[in-house]
Amino acid sequence: MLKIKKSDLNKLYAAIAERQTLYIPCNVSGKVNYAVWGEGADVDLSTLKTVRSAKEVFFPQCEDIVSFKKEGKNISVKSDHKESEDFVVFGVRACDCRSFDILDRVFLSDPVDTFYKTKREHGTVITLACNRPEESCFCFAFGIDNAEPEGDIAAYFAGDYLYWSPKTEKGLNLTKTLNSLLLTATDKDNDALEKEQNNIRQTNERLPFYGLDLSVWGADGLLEKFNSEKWKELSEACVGCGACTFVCPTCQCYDVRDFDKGNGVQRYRCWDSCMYKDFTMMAHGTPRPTQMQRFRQRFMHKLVYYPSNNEGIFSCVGCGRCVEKCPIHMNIVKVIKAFGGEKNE
Amino acid sequence: MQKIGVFICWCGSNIAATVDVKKVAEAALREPGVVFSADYQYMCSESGQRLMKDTIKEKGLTGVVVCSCSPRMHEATFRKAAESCGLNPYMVEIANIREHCSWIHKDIEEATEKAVILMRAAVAKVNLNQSLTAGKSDVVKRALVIGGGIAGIQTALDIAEAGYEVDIVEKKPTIGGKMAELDKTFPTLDCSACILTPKMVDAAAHEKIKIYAYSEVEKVSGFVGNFTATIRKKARYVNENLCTGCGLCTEKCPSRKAPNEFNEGLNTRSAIYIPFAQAVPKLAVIDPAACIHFKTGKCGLCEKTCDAKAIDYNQKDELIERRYGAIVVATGFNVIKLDNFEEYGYAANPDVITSLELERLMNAAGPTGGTLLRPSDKTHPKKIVFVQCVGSRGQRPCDKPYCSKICCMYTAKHSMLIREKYPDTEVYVFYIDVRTPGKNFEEFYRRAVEQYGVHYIKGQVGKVAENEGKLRVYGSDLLLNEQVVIDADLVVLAAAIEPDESAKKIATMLTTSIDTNNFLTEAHPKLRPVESATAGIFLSGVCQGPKDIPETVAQASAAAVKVVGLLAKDQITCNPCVARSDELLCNGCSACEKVCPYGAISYMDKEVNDHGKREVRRLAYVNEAVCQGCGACTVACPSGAMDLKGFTNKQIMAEVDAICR
Amino acid sequence: MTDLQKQIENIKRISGANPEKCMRCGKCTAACPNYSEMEYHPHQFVYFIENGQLDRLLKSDSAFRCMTCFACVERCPRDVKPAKLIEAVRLTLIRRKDSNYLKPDEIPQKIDEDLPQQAIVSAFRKYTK
Amino acid sequence: MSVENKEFKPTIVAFCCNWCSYAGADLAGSGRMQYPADVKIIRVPCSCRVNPMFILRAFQRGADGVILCGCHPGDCHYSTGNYYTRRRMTMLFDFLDYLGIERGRTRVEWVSAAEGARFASVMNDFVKKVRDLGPNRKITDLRCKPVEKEGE
Amino acid sequence: MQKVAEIAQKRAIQLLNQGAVNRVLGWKKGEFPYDETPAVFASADELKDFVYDSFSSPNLSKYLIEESRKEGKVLAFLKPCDTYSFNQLIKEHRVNRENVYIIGIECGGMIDVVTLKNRGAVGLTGADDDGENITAHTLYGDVKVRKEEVLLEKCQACKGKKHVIYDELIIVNPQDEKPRDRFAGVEAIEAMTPQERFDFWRAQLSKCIRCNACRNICPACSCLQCVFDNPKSGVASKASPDTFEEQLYHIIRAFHVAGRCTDCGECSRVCPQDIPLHLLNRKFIKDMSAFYGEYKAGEDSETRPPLVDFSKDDVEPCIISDKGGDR
Repeated sequence: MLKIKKSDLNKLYAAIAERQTLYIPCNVSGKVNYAVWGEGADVDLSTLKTVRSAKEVFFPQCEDIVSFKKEGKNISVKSDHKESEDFVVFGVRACDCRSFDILDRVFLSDPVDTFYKTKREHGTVITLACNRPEESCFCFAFGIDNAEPEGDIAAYFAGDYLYWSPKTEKGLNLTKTLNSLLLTATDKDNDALEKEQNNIRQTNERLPFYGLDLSVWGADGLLEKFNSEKWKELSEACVGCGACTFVCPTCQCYDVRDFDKGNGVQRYRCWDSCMYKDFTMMAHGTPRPTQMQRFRQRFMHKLVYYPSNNEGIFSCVGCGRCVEKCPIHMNIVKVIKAFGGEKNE
Repeated sequence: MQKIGVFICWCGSNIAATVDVKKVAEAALREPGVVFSADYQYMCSESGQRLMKDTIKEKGLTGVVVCSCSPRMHEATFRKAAESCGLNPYMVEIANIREHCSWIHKDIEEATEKAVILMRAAVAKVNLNQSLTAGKSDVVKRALVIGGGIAGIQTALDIAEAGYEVDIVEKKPTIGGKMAELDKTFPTLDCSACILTPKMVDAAAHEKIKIYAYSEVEKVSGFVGNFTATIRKKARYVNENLCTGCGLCTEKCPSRKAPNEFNEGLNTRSAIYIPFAQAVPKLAVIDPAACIHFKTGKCGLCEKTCDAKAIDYNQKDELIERRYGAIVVATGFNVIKLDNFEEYGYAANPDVITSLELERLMNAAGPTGGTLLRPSDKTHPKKIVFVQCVGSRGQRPCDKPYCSKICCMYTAKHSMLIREKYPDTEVYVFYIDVRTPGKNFEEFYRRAVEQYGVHYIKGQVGKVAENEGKLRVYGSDLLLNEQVVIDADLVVLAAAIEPDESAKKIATMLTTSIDTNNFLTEAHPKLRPVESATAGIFLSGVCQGPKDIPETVAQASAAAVKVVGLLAKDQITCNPCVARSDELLCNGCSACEKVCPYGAISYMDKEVNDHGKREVRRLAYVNEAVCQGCGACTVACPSGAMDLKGFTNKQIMAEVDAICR
Repeated sequence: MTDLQKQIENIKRISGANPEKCMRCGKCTAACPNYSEMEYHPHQFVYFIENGQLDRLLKSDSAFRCMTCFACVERCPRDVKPAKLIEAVRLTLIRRKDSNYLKPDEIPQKIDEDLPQQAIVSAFRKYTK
Repeated sequence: MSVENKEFKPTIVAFCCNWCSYAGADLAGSGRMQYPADVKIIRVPCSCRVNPMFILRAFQRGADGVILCGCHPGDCHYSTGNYYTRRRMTMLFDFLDYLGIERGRTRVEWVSAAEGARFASVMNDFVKKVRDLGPNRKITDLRCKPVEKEGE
Repeated sequence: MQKVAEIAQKRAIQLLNQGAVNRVLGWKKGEFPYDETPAVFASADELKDFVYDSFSSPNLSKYLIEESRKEGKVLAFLKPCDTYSFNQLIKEHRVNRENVYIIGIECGGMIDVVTLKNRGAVGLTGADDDGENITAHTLYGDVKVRKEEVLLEKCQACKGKKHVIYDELIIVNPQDEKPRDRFAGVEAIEAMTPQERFDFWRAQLSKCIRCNACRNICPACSCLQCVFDNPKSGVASKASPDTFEEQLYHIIRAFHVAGRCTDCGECSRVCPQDIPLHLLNRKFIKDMSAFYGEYKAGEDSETRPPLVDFSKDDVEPCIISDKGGDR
């Protein structure tokens, strides 16, 4: 276990950024999102939830795939795939970190998404324990420990220090380059850290969603849930925007679109939302013409389809962003509960 | 994918001297969709057109771009040529490389570069062009003439003579209009009634003409070739089928105090009346505002008198709906109100009269039986002052900015007639300019001066004041540079004329436009003077602008010819570049309807199939026969449902893209 | 621009009137109650200013004969405002400061019994500032 | 900047209504009245056909200035079209200004079919103003400017 | 507020039982004080979850497009500013007025959760509103703030407490109806230099994640298919791959709702990135009133919106280009 004084953190960022691009939550124009660190950046690690999740560093909202150029009667094709350079993403919360596993299962299984893969390979994830969980958090429902996050390096705030614990090869390699800044933690430090972690876990127990129970969800009862009458009522107020999907760390749907430059085409992919009317639009129209069907798709996918294809793992990490950002406050927790997903105590 | 041929015209040296046409032709081949390009000396020539036609056939072209002069010049030529060999004419676009390029640039390189870009934009547009077919709509073979003055009567007669039905709607109880009030007409001095009343009788007798007198057009809907008008036939309280026009009732009527409109209020008439002896239709009409029966429920003398039993106190307004292929507006004019011209003392002094009132005072059928007597004391006036341009050519709020056109001539006529009939009368005319552009007009005016000794004074009257039973007229004589004072017995004002107040209402009803003076606007001041901007609506007479009788009759006949030309067709071809609403995108919000200047957009509830979802929606519907293709609706439409054929959003954006590329 | 032109421009500016609008109807002169006292009449003021013959007006005392009754302004169908032009000519003369203009105390002697009250009052108003 | 400005050839899109301004441009041509070749005219039936989208599109694709020409108010061939144009464009232009986009890049001018000389002088003036402003960077799509993209 | 909610609930049950209405559109209780969801209640039993308090911010008007086309009558609770949206929808023929029974409901201002949290209420689990102050209960203790300070932007710029359309009213505490100044924010931006304005909007708009929440919540954006979703429109796009797209989307959206936007403030409320979108719409509102005469969209259901109207002596667009100052 290593440590660094909070007041020295800027030096740490600078040291990382000297070698690699560093993505870190920054306050830009009043909102905290992942941004590339630079001198004078307004780093904000106290805000628990960035608006957009950390997935954007591996799976950006827009990404050029290929371009076509037309000259005379010839068309030339150019791939826009580039091998990524090494980079670091700092301050990833436990939930967001788990979301990478969920994305990996989609993008790294056959056929492999090379755009995603290169970024995963070159990215080092530094996670951060959540000292002050909030009312919308329910990561514990998915077995995530927000006091002991995963990642290449796990970091924790306690007292005046940031504690630093490399967990993987990548983490160790990065740590090596920062040796001059990092001190070794003492037993006293370990005690303080443990105390802080216990604090976090105790806070969790006081959270409103602590009783959330997903045992009724998963691969079983697919048709029964699909045909349930409850979807109508749940989806009634949904306005069909993509706020929930775009702040979600696990949503991985994208659309491939062409930008017509007049004498050529830039093909790019961009996040899509299953809540949109034109999601998976085909020549004959959309397979899910009503908002209820689209709404159901989103939650069935997270809580039923994905687990049934992935050993029961849910495609939700309980970050609670959608709980806070939905314009009409319909959210996955309400869906879970509507089907009996609450422990009766 | 289109197969586009690009033809670059040299226009002799007009284009070729400044634009490297070969280079443009080469560049064209690099554009998407282009399969052929050529340059030619004169594309518009017979052989140039042949080149285009042959290539269309040989290469199976689906689109053509001609880089040449302005489309305003030869677009129609090239489209016709394309059509003649089976290509839809709307698959042809013009790149204007003459007026917009070769003629304004000197540098060959620069001009060529620009020509390439203009060509590229045209190609980009043609790539998205679609064949357009003009819609057709049936023509109802009947015309409506609004207004039964000389203009309306002449138009109706001409249309009827050509064999088409025509209805005249006149708001007064008789047709005839202002001309019926006139005594003599210039420059021939023939009797107005003698030339007008036979026409009125002709109109009434014509089997193709139906006269709705004492009626008003209440509502008009529809479009060229297919209008529907609602006509309100006001209650006469006299059964028109029974009334013989004998006039006995009018003699017996005890209420005799209503001002006589026909005599400009210079005398009175009975409550039941026939406007004048030669009225058409010659039927009595009850003025309920003056009738004792309507006011008190008593009297009923007319009913008792009428042997034909034509009186019907319970008659109600009747609404008649009729369909028409064309509408002619002939609503005529009125003399302006002179209440605001206190310098002339019109309101204060009965011996200050308008020229129209003078017409009645000199008319044998007028209140004085044709003897000129001044209104106040019924004596012969010995000194008469005419004042020109009263309310015309001015810029005060009470003035009209235009020249009323007819005053100079009728004043010459009046002064001449007075001098002839009463040689002991002195006549003075204050004028600013004497305007006599017309056949025999100047000669006529000179006769007044030379033969009849009328005193023309170049100057204007500043004040008319009563002075010991006379009218003291203060005027200026600019040629003498003196102020002149004349003690006159009668002052006659040549008051300005203005469009009848109904013109504004009717213009709105017909969605045609009026100018700031409420004259109806013609479609083009030179080339389409008798048509309004709205298809199927024509203009006749003074409603379009001040006119004398011969001009009015000429325009009336011209309007009739236009109407006949329209009615002669069984169907009319519409402009294919019209707006179209995409049913699946239309929200039914009415924004487009609100901005349409032609009322071409209406809404209907219709069932649509939106990708399997069936529902009834409120949808915009464009009447292609009415739409003129301006595109105002396309921008008002937020959902992009409304688009303009021939100038679609995507076509214009493709042009933009090509230019900016 | 010559001196005269400048003066004319200035007169147009002061008066806010536009002599070009005149259509030469003479109604101003016809309406003028003090016509007989003036060498040049309202329509001539308009015409001379438009024609560049301002010097003729400046040499005359007509500008001071105008009683500013505004009958001409009121009557003018073209909104030329002759009295305003006359007023501006008068101002031009006054501003020359060579004392060739009518003095206020001379006015009572020149007043005609038949002059309209309105004209006297407005002249009085004008010269007792 | 000054060096750049000398060589800077702006791209200018002019939307002209068919009945007045396009004819005015034709007349300018017939009169051989010079104006810069930077101006490219797109013919539309009426100025009211011009959707704000087209104007933004032009900027996106790299236009440095967009000018919209129509009949004088009151003279519209379709009687009222340009009145709507006037409102729409006043609104749009003030909005672009509000977003910090240079106001000199947009303009509406009323040019009648008889005003060939005016058409030319309007274009000369507009091109000059746009040249002074330099290339459009604030409201353009970098994807449409490959050279600049690589340069940056 | 508590009392208003009770009366509303009672009245809704009454109307349902009488058969005067078939459904009730209102707000439904959530997990926290702030996560109320618009909901349609079909029975007295369902109405026990009805809630109305200072977190009932969603504007229910837009739901009436769908609801009023269904069979039977729907009772809708509309706050004063929501009634403007409803009127505007009537003007655009988007709702069937006969099928809606409107109860205008008193509004004491709605709370902005984001501001409340920024004021220290992190981990918010409950809140009490005494009209003056809000006491927020959080995982980490209570926070007390003045209500005025944590109101939603739309309430800080309240249009007034007058309902412009309703069938009946529920008002317990009548309040002063003076509209507040709405244009200070716009004026502040207008006062900046062009470069400052550009930088301001660049910074704000580049936060946009194109989630379309602003558009989909907007009662004026009621198009069946938005031009940005329509592949045939030529401008469709799902994301903003370039800064231009961010500008385009927000310019066109603001232009499309210009003259129709009632300034209900929902766009700014729902923006996950807190972009002050109301400043775009209000610029149009301000300009239109300045150039074409005072106009409030939704004040009635007949007046023509300024952009589908004209007057012959309207200002010329050159008043913008000739404004002077820094280009």
